[in-house]
Amino acid sequence: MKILYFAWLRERVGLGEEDVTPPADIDTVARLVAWLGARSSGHAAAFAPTPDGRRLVRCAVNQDFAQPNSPVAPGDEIAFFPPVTGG
Amino acid sequence: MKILYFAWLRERVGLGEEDVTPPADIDTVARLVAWLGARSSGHAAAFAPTPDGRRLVRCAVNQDFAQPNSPVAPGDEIAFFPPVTGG
Amino acid sequence: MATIHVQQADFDLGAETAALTGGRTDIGGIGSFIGVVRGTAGGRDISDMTLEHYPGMTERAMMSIAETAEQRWFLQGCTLIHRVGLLRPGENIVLVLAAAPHRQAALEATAYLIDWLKTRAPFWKKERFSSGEARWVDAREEDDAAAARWGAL
Amino acid sequence: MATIHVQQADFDLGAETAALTGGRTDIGGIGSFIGVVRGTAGGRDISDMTLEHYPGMTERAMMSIAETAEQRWFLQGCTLIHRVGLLRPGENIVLVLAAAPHRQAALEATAYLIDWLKTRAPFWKKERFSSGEARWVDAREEDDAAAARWGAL
Repeated sequence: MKILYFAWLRERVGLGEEDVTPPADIDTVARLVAWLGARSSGHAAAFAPTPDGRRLVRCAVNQDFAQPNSPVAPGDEIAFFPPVTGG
Repeated sequence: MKILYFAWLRERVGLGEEDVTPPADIDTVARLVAWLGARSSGHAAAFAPTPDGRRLVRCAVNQDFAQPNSPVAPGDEIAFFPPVTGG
Repeated sequence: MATIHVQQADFDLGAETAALTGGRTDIGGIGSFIGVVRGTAGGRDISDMTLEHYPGMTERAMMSIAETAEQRWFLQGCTLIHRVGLLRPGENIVLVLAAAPHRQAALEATAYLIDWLKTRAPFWKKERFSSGEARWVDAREEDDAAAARWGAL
Repeated sequence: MATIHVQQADFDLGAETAALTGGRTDIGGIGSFIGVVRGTAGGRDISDMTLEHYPGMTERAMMSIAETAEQRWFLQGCTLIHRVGLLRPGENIVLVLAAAPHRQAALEATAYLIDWLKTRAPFWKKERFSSGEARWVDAREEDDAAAARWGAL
């Protein structure tokens, strides 16, 4: 599974990209977030909710926007990033 | 009084501009239209209503849009034209 | 801050935009609209079009509406250029540019200015068909409806 | 017919407009929007801004939304150019162009495309203040509201 990080997630994790092989029961975006958050203090900081409990991180699976319950599988390209601010 | 004609009104009247001195009781746009319409068959054709009774002619007095009851006076610049079609 | 031109010559979109924004760093967005002569009307081919206007009233009215838009949307400037004379299909007719701190003001002001130009500026179009026949273009009721959504003009 | 570019270099508004319309005589109007880097944010001076994006997803998503707009408003073409990398105040960030037979379609599609780019295209801005401090720009709720008026994106 190829994981990409953008903007302040990239800075907090300390990586733009990593290849990971989570256990087979890590089969949704939400489970993957929990699993990735345990990899390092940087990962934990990147995925932590705000003090007021808002979910700041957005996700795309294979370059389409995804939700917490969206499925993930080996071979997927999964990106995490803040709400977009282009334009 | 300086009278200006534009677009198909100019073509029907046969003039782009004329100086006229109507009687003193010609003191509104509506009265001026009636008075001008009697000047020639071209004027009559220009100011005639359509078969379905719509008023096709628009008017500006001193370069501001005017209504049938708007006042007109000696020295005014009064323009007649169809609904605008620019842009 | 408004730039108003009534001219036979074509305009240069890049140059007009640069002139509007030149060197400023407070503008966030520039909206624009360009109107172009279409090659057909009612299914018939058009060979050319002649734009007539009311010199004096046109410029005065365009300046007035530009200032109204600048105040209503807090524009940092706007540009209105309307061509007159003989124009062929594919040629530009009109340019509206509006600069504002944010995009919604810029885009709304652009729509307002072109709606207004279509319904209140003293210009008239005469189309000539490839058959040689010519006719003055009728005003469109949709244009009045589009202008009316902005309230009293 | 859509033209999509993600690039560091500036764009040329006149050249892009000419490329969109070049030689056609069925276009009645071209709407456009240019977004520009402002020199202040929250009252503080900005020295520059860095635009990051998600290569691959960006172009794919931009092409998809351009095709959606072309179908919804019967556009004759549209152009989306978004710059990335280091940009200074006064520099262009983004260009949207939409060509249609009539002005309302061109202007609505322009507004739709820039609203979409602001809320769904994977770009992120990092501002650097004249103090040297830098921060990632927060998403604006007004942008989500502006995008929501078009229905499901």
